[in-house]
Amino acid sequence: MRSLRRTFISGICLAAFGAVGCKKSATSTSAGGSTAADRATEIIIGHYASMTGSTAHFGQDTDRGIRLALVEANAKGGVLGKKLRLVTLDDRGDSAEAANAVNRLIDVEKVSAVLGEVASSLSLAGGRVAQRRKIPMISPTSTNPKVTEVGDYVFRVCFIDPFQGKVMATFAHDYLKLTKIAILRDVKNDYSIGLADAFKASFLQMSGNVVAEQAYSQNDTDFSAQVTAIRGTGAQAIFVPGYYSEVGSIARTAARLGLKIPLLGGDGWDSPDLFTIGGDAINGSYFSDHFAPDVATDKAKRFVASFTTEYGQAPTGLGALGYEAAEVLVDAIARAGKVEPTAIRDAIAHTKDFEGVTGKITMDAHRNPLKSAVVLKIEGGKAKFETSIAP
Amino acid sequence: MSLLELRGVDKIFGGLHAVRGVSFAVEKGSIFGLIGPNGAGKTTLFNVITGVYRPEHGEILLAGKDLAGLRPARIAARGVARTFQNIRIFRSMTVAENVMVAGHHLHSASIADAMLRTRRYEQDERALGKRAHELLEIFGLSHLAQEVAGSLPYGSQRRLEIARALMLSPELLLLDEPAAGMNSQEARTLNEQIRFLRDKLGLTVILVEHNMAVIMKVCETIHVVDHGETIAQGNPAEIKVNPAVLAAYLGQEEPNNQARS
Amino acid sequence: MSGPALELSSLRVSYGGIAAVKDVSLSVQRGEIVSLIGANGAGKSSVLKAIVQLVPHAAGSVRVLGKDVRGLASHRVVELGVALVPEGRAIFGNLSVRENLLLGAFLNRDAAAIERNRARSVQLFPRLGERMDQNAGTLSGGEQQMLAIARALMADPKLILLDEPSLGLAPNLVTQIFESIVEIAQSGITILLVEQNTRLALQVAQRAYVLVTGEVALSGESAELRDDPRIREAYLGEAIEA
Amino acid sequence: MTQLLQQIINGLSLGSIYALIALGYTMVYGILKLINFAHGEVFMVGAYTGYYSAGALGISAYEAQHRDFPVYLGLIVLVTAMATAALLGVLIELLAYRPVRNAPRLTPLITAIGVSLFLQNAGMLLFSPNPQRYPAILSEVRFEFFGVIVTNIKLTIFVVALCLMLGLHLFVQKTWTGRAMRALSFNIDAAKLMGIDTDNVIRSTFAVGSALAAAGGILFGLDQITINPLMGVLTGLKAFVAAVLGGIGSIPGAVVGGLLIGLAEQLTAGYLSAEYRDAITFVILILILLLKPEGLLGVVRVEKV
Amino acid sequence: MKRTLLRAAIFVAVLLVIYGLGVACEAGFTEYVQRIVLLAGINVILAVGLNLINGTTGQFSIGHAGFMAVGAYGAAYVGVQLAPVAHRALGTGAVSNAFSFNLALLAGALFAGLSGLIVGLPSLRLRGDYLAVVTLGFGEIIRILFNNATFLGAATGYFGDDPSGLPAYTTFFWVYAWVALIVVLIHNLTFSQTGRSLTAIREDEIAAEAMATPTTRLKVTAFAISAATAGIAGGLFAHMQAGVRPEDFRFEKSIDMIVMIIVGGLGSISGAILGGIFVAVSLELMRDLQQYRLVLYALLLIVIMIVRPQGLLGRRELYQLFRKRKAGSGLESSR
Repeated sequence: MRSLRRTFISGICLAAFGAVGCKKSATSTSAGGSTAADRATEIIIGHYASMTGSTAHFGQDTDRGIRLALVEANAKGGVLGKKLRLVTLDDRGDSAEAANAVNRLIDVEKVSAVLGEVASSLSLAGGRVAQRRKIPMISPTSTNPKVTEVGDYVFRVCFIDPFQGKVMATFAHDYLKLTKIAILRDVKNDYSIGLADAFKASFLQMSGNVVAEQAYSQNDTDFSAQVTAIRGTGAQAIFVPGYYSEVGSIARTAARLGLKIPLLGGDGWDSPDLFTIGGDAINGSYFSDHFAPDVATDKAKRFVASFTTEYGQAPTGLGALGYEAAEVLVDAIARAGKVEPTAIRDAIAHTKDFEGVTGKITMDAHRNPLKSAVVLKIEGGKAKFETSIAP
Repeated sequence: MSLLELRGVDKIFGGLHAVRGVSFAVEKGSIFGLIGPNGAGKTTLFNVITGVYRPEHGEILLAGKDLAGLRPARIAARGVARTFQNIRIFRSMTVAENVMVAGHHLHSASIADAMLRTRRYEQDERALGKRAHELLEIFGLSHLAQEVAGSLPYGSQRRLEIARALMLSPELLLLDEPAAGMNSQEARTLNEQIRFLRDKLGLTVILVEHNMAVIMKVCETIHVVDHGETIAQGNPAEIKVNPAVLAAYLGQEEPNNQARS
Repeated sequence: MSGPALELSSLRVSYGGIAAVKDVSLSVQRGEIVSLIGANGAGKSSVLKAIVQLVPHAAGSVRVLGKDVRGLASHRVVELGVALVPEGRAIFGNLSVRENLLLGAFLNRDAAAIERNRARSVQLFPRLGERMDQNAGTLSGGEQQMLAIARALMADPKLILLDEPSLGLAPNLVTQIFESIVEIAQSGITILLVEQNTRLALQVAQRAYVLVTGEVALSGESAELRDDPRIREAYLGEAIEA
Repeated sequence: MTQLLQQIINGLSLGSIYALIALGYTMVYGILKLINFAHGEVFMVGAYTGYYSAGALGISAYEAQHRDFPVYLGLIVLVTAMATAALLGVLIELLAYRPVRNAPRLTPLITAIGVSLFLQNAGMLLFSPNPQRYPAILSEVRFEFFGVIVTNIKLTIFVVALCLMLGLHLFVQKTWTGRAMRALSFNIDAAKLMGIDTDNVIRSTFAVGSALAAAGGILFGLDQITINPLMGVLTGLKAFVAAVLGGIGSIPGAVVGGLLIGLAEQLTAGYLSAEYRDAITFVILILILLLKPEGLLGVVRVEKV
Repeated sequence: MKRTLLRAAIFVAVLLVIYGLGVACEAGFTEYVQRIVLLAGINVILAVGLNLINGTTGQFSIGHAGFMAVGAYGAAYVGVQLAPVAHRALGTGAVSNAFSFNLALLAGALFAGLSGLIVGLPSLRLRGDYLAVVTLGFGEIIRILFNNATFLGAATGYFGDDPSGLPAYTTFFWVYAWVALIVVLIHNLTFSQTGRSLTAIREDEIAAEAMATPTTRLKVTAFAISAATAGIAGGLFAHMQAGVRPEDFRFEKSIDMIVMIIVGGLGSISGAILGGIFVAVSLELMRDLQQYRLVLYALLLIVIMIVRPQGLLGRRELYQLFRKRKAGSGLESSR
């Protein structure tokens, strides 16, 4: 009898726990299902992201950018006379959860459009759902070409790997006149792999030499083995198409081991953390990005300022692209004239010369943005415009 | 030929010579007592015979065939069943299940048969259940067949352990202190049951026991070990008066003490 | 402080519902050596473990040096001034002999006392003196038993519980150990001795209790028990009489 | 040759950090037979405590002015982190392990995994998931010998790790608590019979192990430049493997195991591929458990039947 | 003959019921809820399979995500290779899809079972927590291998050749047909001579050996079956997700599986079923707690272990809960 009772009590405990979960969600400001009345006065935008897990910082960065864009749009009176509301759901970096989250955004939160994810493989998982359900989705930062191939409802606002890879290969070969380059890629990160592959293909085509290929995994902290191995190869630069979180450490490790060659990278570098972590060691390195802070448009400067006021720190590239994706979406909704997914999709597809924070955006037929890239040089803890490359 | 023969068995743990050069032979159909004071190495000998420990030296022959290097399960399958000093029944399983576990040789159905519940599986299962109930009947446990074994009183657990061992249809049964914790009434019943095993089921029994009433009554031959070494072997009457045995059990006279008559 | 050093009344100890000690009452007066004898499995060790609360008792009471120990943590019972030399010695095989002795003095860290007790150990068991810095795991069985007893003495206990000190030892060593037990008792320490070697146990003890399947079957002066045929019966069963 | 030497030096410094963490695993396992999965997270919390206490002591001002952080302040940071981690270790033991101490052996294992997950995620909430640059508690000075570069940070790691390990050795060999720990790891009941308060000794074990992990955390931060809330996961696992490799329960074993794992990892990353640097640890784990489960310096124990 | 007919009838009836439920599910629920229902089914397969070794046999694996990964990749890869063959032979209809899908699942199960065998053979000599750590290690090694297997898409994952990914074959019908099949098979296995032997190994390996139980062979068999089951779940998962990626099979996934079986009760099949559903639903209910979700989840795990380490049902099955309990039954107290 006693154990039966205990079974019962534990059951109640579990039920109570579940109830707490539900209750919290009901009172949470960001989510909890929306009523028809809400939808009459609101446009609901969904965001799915890794708010927990080993890529939580990427998800949280992006979410801040998106949130800021919507707050600003609401401050200007919203769109079509309605306020915008953001619902963010966590997918803990798991593709099953990403697909769950997108389904939930569509079925429970009744969103009109979806933003997300950072990782291409997760955007693929979520994008397939959005495509099937015919809800437009814009990925802020997934660079793998396959993402938008999922279907006509999936867009992005970032570079694709072949483009950016070619930009940096051209820069290294034609501008810096380098012939021997080492590649250090993050094998846990499809962005890094894709960019490294694209760079390598272009650079080899320009008859450059890739003298060493080393790898690390996201969240690694020790890079001394890789740097030591590169040290003996005579490389003139290292292409490190990773994220700022590791690149700063890599630069410092290289300096510590006496390897005085520049690092080259992509827009994943864009974060104030790069300078705090990399310190002096990162000076003299180059990376490609969407815009240069020192020659930025007013819009970009305003964005940086308001982001810094809002969150107490400067935006990362992920934050900027999150902001940009949200802006492109808001603009499309306004042009669509109605809050209806297919209309919004069409409007996004017709985005032309949209003045975003990272530059002018025009969606091409493959739902990828036509954007120009700039190459920045890091000097004294700042990234400065070096050149612009038309690949 | 003897059913079991040990020749010069040595077992060493670290620095401890637990068994030293023990040899004996157990005739088929006999009840063989293995006694000695606590720590003399009796249980170690059981573990060596059943393959739990591997001896450093010596041979163990079952019906003339060497058991050296075989795993316990293989030795058990060859017809050597045992019970344990500190009862080792499967406590959360029912009494019937405990016994059935040992019935592999009655169960030829494959895992696939079991998963698909084929006719062959069900026949085997029925045969197994029947045999288990016969054994439980012998030990007066059949009314407890569906009880959880761990909830049984101590004496019943001991009997269950023997019933389970018999499920192997062994030729040789090793009983490790079956009477431990039993009162004299229970011990007497145990005596009868051990005799029954030999007389009616034709088993050969080796018995480790501290309860001398049991040992002296049922064993034909008694082998006495102390400090891992053989100190005597003989029939009960001989062992009772053997000075080495008395010294080992009741303690040696202190040399300077003449008090005892 | 008066009254018996140890007093058990209607002690019951069970493991998972099975009673190993059913009903044991006994007392040990200060300065006495009392033996608790009985066949294997009679519950002797369980009685000792219950006294120091290594196993909690299910019913009855245990008073050690006048104090009821129910619910006390073992180390608190030990603090009362009782030491158990467990069956199988339980020396710390990964520590040196010296360190084993030091651990015996865990509750009595006075340097002078430690040195005095260590000297007593060496005097009682000269072989320990030779092996002071040797790893205790490398000692022979007899030496380990000596060490276990010496270790128990390090805390200056008032009551020592000895569990089968003769277990697995060669006869001459057994003799030696029992001599030292008598010597220890002469120094005023109370001793409860669990032993299966009846003859020795009755030789050194003033009184004895005979345990059969968890109950006291017989008790009395050693001298009387020594010639009591029932003792033999408890060990060798009816066989001897038959 | 230069490259090999360089890899070896890097591997040894990483290995000394593993060794410091492995000591905690091995001490707890030796006594409770529990794989304290949360130990890696204690290491992480130690690193963050160092991060925040250095911040509280005004390290940013020193960095801004390119002045060296005073050594005594550095020591305060170390001690604060060690004390905080010790407290955390004791708390974990009290709240999560003590209630299940007498449960079947796998129950505490799962509880430990739960605590580990809890601390990781709580760490993300408290410290933010972003990697943080570790403050320059020690300003970097480089020495070069024939192309092999050694920094004062690496030297400090060796020295601090060595001192702590020697300290631990003395503690375990010479103090009453240390002796009691060794007694407990051999036979917990016999230890009780000596009048040892076993709960207290277990508490001390967690405290000491956790403090060493915190020291490892600070050294790790100095050496590896950044820290993040998940840093304890893999590092912890590797340190555990180091403990198993050396022979769990053996303090010198943990040191030897830590150094070997550090070396193996670094050489794999340098000469095979960094993709397999984590895999090699697990391969070593599997091999050692299959071939010599008691570890390099461990002792075989016979199971009683 | 009568028996066979009866069984066939039950079989068909069950399939019809599942089909009917599937239709009802699709009609009555949103896609979101349907997905949770599918995930719950996949979880049930995982939990029931893992329970066979962790619960019944008492051998602890905490790296089961690795076997799920092998099954997922195996089924995905084989499915992609097989589809054109099936199309040529059987046309492009549902029959052809069902054929290549289920064959792919079986292939995934085979790969997973084989890897279970490879892992199990050497490591099942180890006991308890050591075995647990080794399985963890193997799980991580498997993930790292997939992460570096370029022909399987490395970190991006494997999606077949079509940009929309693997065909979404995983429907209610197939998930629950497999759930029914696996639950029945594992149930039958557990309550058979083999199952008794596995339980005996858990209870007392030395005694089991002494009863002529081929412990190593049985343990390895159970391990392989359990891994194969995880493989089926992996294959279903891959075709629900339309792709597989290595990061989906991290240690956390193995922990999820452990949570499933300990919530319900180690050793209980119905407990595993309840646990599988519980994890699918509770993770979903807590989703918008965002950063707080996993903190709560971890706390839940700790609290369960402390308050009720034997899980909701302990070792009993659901139907035993309502049966009259025998006096002094030792089920609860035994460990």
